[in-house]
Amino acid sequence: MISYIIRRLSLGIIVLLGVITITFTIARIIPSDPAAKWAGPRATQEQIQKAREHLGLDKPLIVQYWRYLKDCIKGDLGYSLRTHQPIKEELKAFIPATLELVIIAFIFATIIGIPLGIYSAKMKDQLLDHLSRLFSIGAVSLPTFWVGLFLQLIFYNKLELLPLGGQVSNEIKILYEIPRVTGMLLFDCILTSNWVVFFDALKHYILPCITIALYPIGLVARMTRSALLEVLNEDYIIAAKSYGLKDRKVLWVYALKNTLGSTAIVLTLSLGYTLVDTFLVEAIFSWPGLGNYVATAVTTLDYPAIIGVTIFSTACYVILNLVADIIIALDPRVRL
Amino acid sequence: MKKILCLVIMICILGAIIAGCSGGQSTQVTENKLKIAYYAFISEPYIDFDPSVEYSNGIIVLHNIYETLTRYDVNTGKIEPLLAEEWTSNEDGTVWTFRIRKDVKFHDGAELNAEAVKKSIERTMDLQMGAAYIWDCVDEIKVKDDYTVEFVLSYPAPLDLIASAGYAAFIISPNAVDKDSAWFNEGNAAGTGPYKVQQVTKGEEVILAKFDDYWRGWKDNQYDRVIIKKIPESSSRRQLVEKGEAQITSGLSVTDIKALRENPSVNVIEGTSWTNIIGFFNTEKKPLDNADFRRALCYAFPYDEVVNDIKEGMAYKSVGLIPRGLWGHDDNLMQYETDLQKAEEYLKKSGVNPEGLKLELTFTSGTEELRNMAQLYQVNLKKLGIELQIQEMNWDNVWEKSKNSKPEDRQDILFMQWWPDYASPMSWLYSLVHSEEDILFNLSYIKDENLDAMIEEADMLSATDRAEAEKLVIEVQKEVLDKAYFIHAYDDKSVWAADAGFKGFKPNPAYEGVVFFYDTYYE
Amino acid sequence: MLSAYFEIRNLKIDYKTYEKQQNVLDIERIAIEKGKTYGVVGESGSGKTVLALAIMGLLPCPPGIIKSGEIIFDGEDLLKKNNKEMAQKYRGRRIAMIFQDPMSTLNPVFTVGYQMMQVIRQHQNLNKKEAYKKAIEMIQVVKLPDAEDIMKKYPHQLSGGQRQRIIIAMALACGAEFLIADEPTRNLDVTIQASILKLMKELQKKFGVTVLFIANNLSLVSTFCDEIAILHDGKIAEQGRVKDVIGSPQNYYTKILINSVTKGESVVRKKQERDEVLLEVKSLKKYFPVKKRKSERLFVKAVDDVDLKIYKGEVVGIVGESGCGKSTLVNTILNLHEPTSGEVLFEGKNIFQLDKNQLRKTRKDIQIVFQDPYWSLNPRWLVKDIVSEPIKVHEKLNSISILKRVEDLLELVGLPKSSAFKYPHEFSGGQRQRIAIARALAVNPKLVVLDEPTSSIDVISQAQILELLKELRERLGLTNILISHDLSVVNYMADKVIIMYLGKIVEYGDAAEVFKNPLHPYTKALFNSIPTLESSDIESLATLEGNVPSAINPPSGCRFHTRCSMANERCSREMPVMKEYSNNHSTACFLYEQ
Amino acid sequence: MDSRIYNLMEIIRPRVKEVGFSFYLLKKNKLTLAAFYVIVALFVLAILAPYIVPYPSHISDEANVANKLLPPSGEYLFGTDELGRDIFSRVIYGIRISLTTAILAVGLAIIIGVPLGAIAGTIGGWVDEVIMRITDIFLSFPPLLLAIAIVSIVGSSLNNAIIAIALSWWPWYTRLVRGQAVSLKERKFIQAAEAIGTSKWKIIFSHVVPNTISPVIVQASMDMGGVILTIASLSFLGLGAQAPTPEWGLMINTSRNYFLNAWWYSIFPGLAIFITVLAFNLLGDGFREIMDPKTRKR
Repeated sequence: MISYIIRRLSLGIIVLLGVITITFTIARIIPSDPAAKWAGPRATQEQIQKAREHLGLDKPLIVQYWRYLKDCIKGDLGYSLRTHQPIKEELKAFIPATLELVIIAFIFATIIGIPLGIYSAKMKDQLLDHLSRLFSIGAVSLPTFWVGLFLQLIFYNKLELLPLGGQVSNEIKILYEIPRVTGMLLFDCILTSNWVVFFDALKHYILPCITIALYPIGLVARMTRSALLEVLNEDYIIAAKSYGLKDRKVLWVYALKNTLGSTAIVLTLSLGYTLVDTFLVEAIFSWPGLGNYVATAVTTLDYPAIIGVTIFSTACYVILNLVADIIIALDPRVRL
Repeated sequence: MKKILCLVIMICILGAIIAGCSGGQSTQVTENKLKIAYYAFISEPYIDFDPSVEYSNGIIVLHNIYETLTRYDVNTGKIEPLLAEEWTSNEDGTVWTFRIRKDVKFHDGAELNAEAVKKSIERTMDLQMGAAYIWDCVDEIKVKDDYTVEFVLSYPAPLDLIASAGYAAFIISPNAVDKDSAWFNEGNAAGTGPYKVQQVTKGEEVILAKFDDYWRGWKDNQYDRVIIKKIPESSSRRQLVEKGEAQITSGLSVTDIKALRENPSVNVIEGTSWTNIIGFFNTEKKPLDNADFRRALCYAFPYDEVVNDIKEGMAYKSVGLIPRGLWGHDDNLMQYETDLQKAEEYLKKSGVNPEGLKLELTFTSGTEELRNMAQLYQVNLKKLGIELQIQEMNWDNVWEKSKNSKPEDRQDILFMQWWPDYASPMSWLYSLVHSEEDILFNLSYIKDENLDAMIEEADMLSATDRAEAEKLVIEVQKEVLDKAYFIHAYDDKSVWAADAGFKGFKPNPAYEGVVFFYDTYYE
Repeated sequence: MLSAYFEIRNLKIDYKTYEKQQNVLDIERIAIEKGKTYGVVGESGSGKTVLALAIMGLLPCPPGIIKSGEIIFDGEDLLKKNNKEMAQKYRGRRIAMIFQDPMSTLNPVFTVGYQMMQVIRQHQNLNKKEAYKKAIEMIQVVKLPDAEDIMKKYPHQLSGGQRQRIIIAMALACGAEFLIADEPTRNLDVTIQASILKLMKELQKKFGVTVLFIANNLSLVSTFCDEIAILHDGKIAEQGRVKDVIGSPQNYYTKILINSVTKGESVVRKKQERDEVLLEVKSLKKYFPVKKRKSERLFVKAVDDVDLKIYKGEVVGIVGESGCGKSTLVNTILNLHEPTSGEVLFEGKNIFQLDKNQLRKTRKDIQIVFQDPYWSLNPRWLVKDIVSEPIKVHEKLNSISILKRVEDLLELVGLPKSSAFKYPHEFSGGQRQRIAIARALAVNPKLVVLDEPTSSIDVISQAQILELLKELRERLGLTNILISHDLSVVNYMADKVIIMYLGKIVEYGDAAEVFKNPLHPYTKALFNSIPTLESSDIESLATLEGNVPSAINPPSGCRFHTRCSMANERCSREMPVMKEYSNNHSTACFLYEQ
Repeated sequence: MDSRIYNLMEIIRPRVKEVGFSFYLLKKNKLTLAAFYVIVALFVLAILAPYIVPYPSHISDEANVANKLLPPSGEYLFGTDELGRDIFSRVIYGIRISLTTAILAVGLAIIIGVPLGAIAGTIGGWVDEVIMRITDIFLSFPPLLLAIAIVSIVGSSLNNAIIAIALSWWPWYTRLVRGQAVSLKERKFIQAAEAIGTSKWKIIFSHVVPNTISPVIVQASMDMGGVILTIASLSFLGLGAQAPTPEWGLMINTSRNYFLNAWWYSIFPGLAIFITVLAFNLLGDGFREIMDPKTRKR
């Protein structure tokens, strides 16, 4: 088991190294000159040269690569060309808000998606199954950004039930102290028992969370259903029934545990999708998160920032995969 | 185990939601005495919080925190005193003396004096970031006495104008002058302005609080707090103003503005802007090196449709290169009209065969009006048999492409907005027309010694003999129009939507996007 | 008519398929008296499993449709019970089932103990402790040692035999009185099969259980049961007491079935001198590395020091249980594996030292026919492409002459020419095996390896394929290596026999001689553990104690000594060498030293 | 030769039956069947677009700003856009764009992914190790993110978007095909071919690759939806199609500015994306069931 984890870990490291190499390559083949961008539009040749030295772009490629690698390992992702701030610091400021959205979406996917998939599989080819399939496949077929726009139109503009965007109302922000512990607002509110801010924030969270959670819920429900159907065809399920075990037990215990591995993978996968979905949705909801940051970086071609986010999300993804793999490894069928 | 955990989480969330819906009303926020002005801004409120460095959106925040020596007054069209009470210059405009206002306090308690002014400007000049180049003419800054400062220039320049610049002309507290950019970017600021920083969230929002010791004093109906917040979606900004949540916003789409005009609780405020939209021809590439061909293209541009239908009247047709409201603008200059017949004639005259001709048009992505304009232009050119390929790109990619060392690899037509760093037409002439060794903004790649000479002379004269300078500026424009170096698409208007109770705001073209919140009040 | 303890009347089951609604089961009457054993013999597709599932009420409907009939158990019609009633009152509690594949019948993600306790607690009102005790008790009943240890294990940590015992234990755990055994020994080795069958017989007597025994092997069923029914295409071809059915079969199908089991005896071998060695294997070893554990490198010793000679025109049969190394041996000869050491000489040349061209030539001379003709033919290729594949590799011919060759080959194996433009799935198993044979013969090989050529096709085709192989061998003068676990097939086809155990050859000699007079204790056990039509009851079968030891760490000395009843202390120390006992009959056993 | 012609019917009939059987399975699943019809209809619309659309010139040749942002009416079924063009015509034309880009992107991903997977699975050893590690690396980029990074850096255009998507999509096929290839190796016809002396390349491309077609088709039909959504997302970010291309994502992106006044401008392209993606996803799901050998057993 330990040796397996070590092996997976080293694979993860290899993958990360590969990711860093690819991003380095992308960064070096782009046509525009980062030094010129750093120095600003009216910079003289000397200033550009100075910027080039500052950014280490005057060194041979190998040296640059080595430096880049070392920096990445230290968690130093370089400087934003736009703001001249360390990307690491900027990410630190933006990640929590996005992370919170992703976590909430993940929880929704787990508590809604999985049961939905299970019932759908249980009722295969019955009305409930058709409805749930239509819902889950529909959920993964909707353009997220579009859903966000329409939710705003309905709940803010027409019904005036929920706020348009942001995390807290302005009044609240000025009158009350906004707790900052982890940077994840709802969580911080709970930690500091700041309920006024909590309930105000909660209203702001509803629309973005629904928009973002839709995809993972659908994906998880769909995958759980098909994984479960596969398992339900196995001999040991028929055998379990032949021993007179109750159908409920067979479904929820015997079959479900066998789908754990694939469900874990789907959940990880859905996290990756969710993260990227926030890139499309955060701007719509004025969410102070990573997605908003990327959107700006993309429009201003702040490529170190784009790459910084890429490396960060990839690292998350690799770690999550590792976790999923370890969960799967708990499956006794995987011989270690 | 897992089931129990799920259950607990679910109950927590459900409970929270129920409590949240009911709790929202019960914990009604106690009637606050603070009056808040909420400015929903299209983009990040600032990029670099260092006033010597920032060369972008940041002025909308910084002009409320810091002040400059002088300020361009939109009502009089003149430079008015601010931190400088009065100023003089010698005859050839190379030595400028400013008398600094007394009893002005910085947010950190320091007093404003000549030394503070000298250090602030020198800091900006030393850093050489952002718009620091505007001080290039300054040779030396001398402190004459506590409240008098003298600028010695290496060549004549309108320093009163320069001191009113939107960027890079802020006066910083002596305690902060020695700090590096990082200190500012942690959210620190120390100016003399009416508001000080309460809280900043990088990339998102800035909250400003009234500075009680502000030298101009306070009235009751002014705003206590200012929130400037990034709201990228036009529809979101519009909804915020409609619902009375935000006090003011700008950059709305024309349809949103049109709808808001109908709304009695919203004021649509229009003002002049010194921004105009210009199309650049790649004159170093065939067939665009042919002036007749360029004239044909100019005649094919849908000027009226753009102003009337795309901008819905929220723009003027350009006349010449310099936008109205700025000296050097002349309404009597010739301007191209949409006239496909003439275009056809010039096309024939140029001898260029339009068959199979593909022209590439680039502009910065995300600009709705430019995109629509480009599409209309595309339709018109198609009638001439020319295929226009529209390429929306990042500004950096647009720019990179335009600076390509091989003219054939550059775009054919490039659309760009241009606005001055301070109130002077020289910004257009020097940047866009004057020949450049390394291409920067002369994106029609004009190389004309005659024009260069005229521009240089006009610049010299601008500090001393405005009338003569203006004549030269008009001359240059005539030549540019005749050669059809540019498509003069339109001069923008500055259009704002504000809550009906938000008063005292007037857009100032010298400070694009800035709301001087001190001037505003609620009713 | 008085109804028996268990009785099926007029059961008609249809399956709805794309083309039509098809009748898959049509049974007029099966009646079983309490405590008796009733056998149903049928090949795959004859409706056996449908029958079993229908009784349990687990037949998936759709596509299954129970059109009519009654299944009466102890006076009640099971078909009239709903699912809940079946689950609560019958399944597991009164009727239990043993499935064919012990590998997939246990849930892989739960321990054996957990699964047993689930079943026990479902039906008996026991607390955890009592259920645990009961489970331990049941494991002891099925004669597994270390019950507590086994409770903690996951299914994949047990051998096939152990798993089947656990399944039997689970079936009996709640005192089921009627047991349906659906090919309970299908994937087990013959020696283990015998011990499972003995266990079942013993438990049947001990618990007084009535058994419905379903299998495809006539000899097995006839040995185990009191009465049998022969199921063919969903209908009962013949039924009655074992002796009556076997002694005087009435039905055509039954006759073929009986014939196929007894064919071995009737063959008369032509004795002829063969002196030209075609293939010689010299001290061949093939070890497969397994995962390193604690820096020690481990190997599966699949083939360990094997010598053999094959003369031109001979048919050599290789016999042994699964894992004995026979497939690895053949694959190494085919040059699909690199040997760990030793050499294989084909026509005097070591095939592992050949250059590319020579290797191609040898590959042309050695061809193989695989066990399962479904898996060995590329389903996306036309028959003509499959058959001509070796021709294209080895000879440069234009497409027309290739097609001509293919057609000739197809006729040679008894298929119509038009088969060339069909896909494999359009053929039956027997026909597919003919295609495989045609492919093997396409480039006129000198040696053809037959890897269980008849084990996965139906009985009627089996006989025809064997006939074809025999005929081809006469006509083309082929040399064959025949791998089979079916002794009667080996007996029918082979001139010489090799018996392998755990990577080693234990006995070798002329087929007639070996079959008549097996020497090695393993050979004896192997031969005697297989039920035949003559074997009167299950008790007479020989069984081997224990499991086949792991090939990673084989026993010292004689590899068989851990399971050999005649073993003495020397056997565990020394490795016996191959000695010729009589003319052309050698064995490696100390018993025959003197 | 004669005999072959004579037996033609005998050869054709089973194939017809096979297709019929597939259709029979399709029919059993109503949702899948509906999705199938929708997709057929989409393809028909895409092909016939220039002939059935009321204003073909509104795609790129004409603009009539005076008619801008008109609500749906008999004249303009889905209303008009900001340049007075018929949204209905543009949405219908958008099918062409979406289908072709999706087919190109998925096709490219298959062309890269399938051979690599077949090679990795068949040859094994260090080749497998290297290919799969590279695959892992590409798989660990969240799907849209790599495309965003590539397009934002090399410049936005539909072609770049297609390439970027293919670059982030191929590893799925490599993984899938490798798994198939590994299990195919168990099937004896590969061993048989090896024993015959068939070369590795021949084995990979004539034995392994053809046998992975069904799972690849299933995967591809499911990916079509995902790719259409991704292209739309890229266009929404301004990283995909260029005006005046009637690409749905671009249309929604543009419509954001008119969102509160002209709901029809956003809703129809959005619905078009939804319906198309939904149809492909349903079909993919259905295909998976149909192609599953378990279901295929008669």
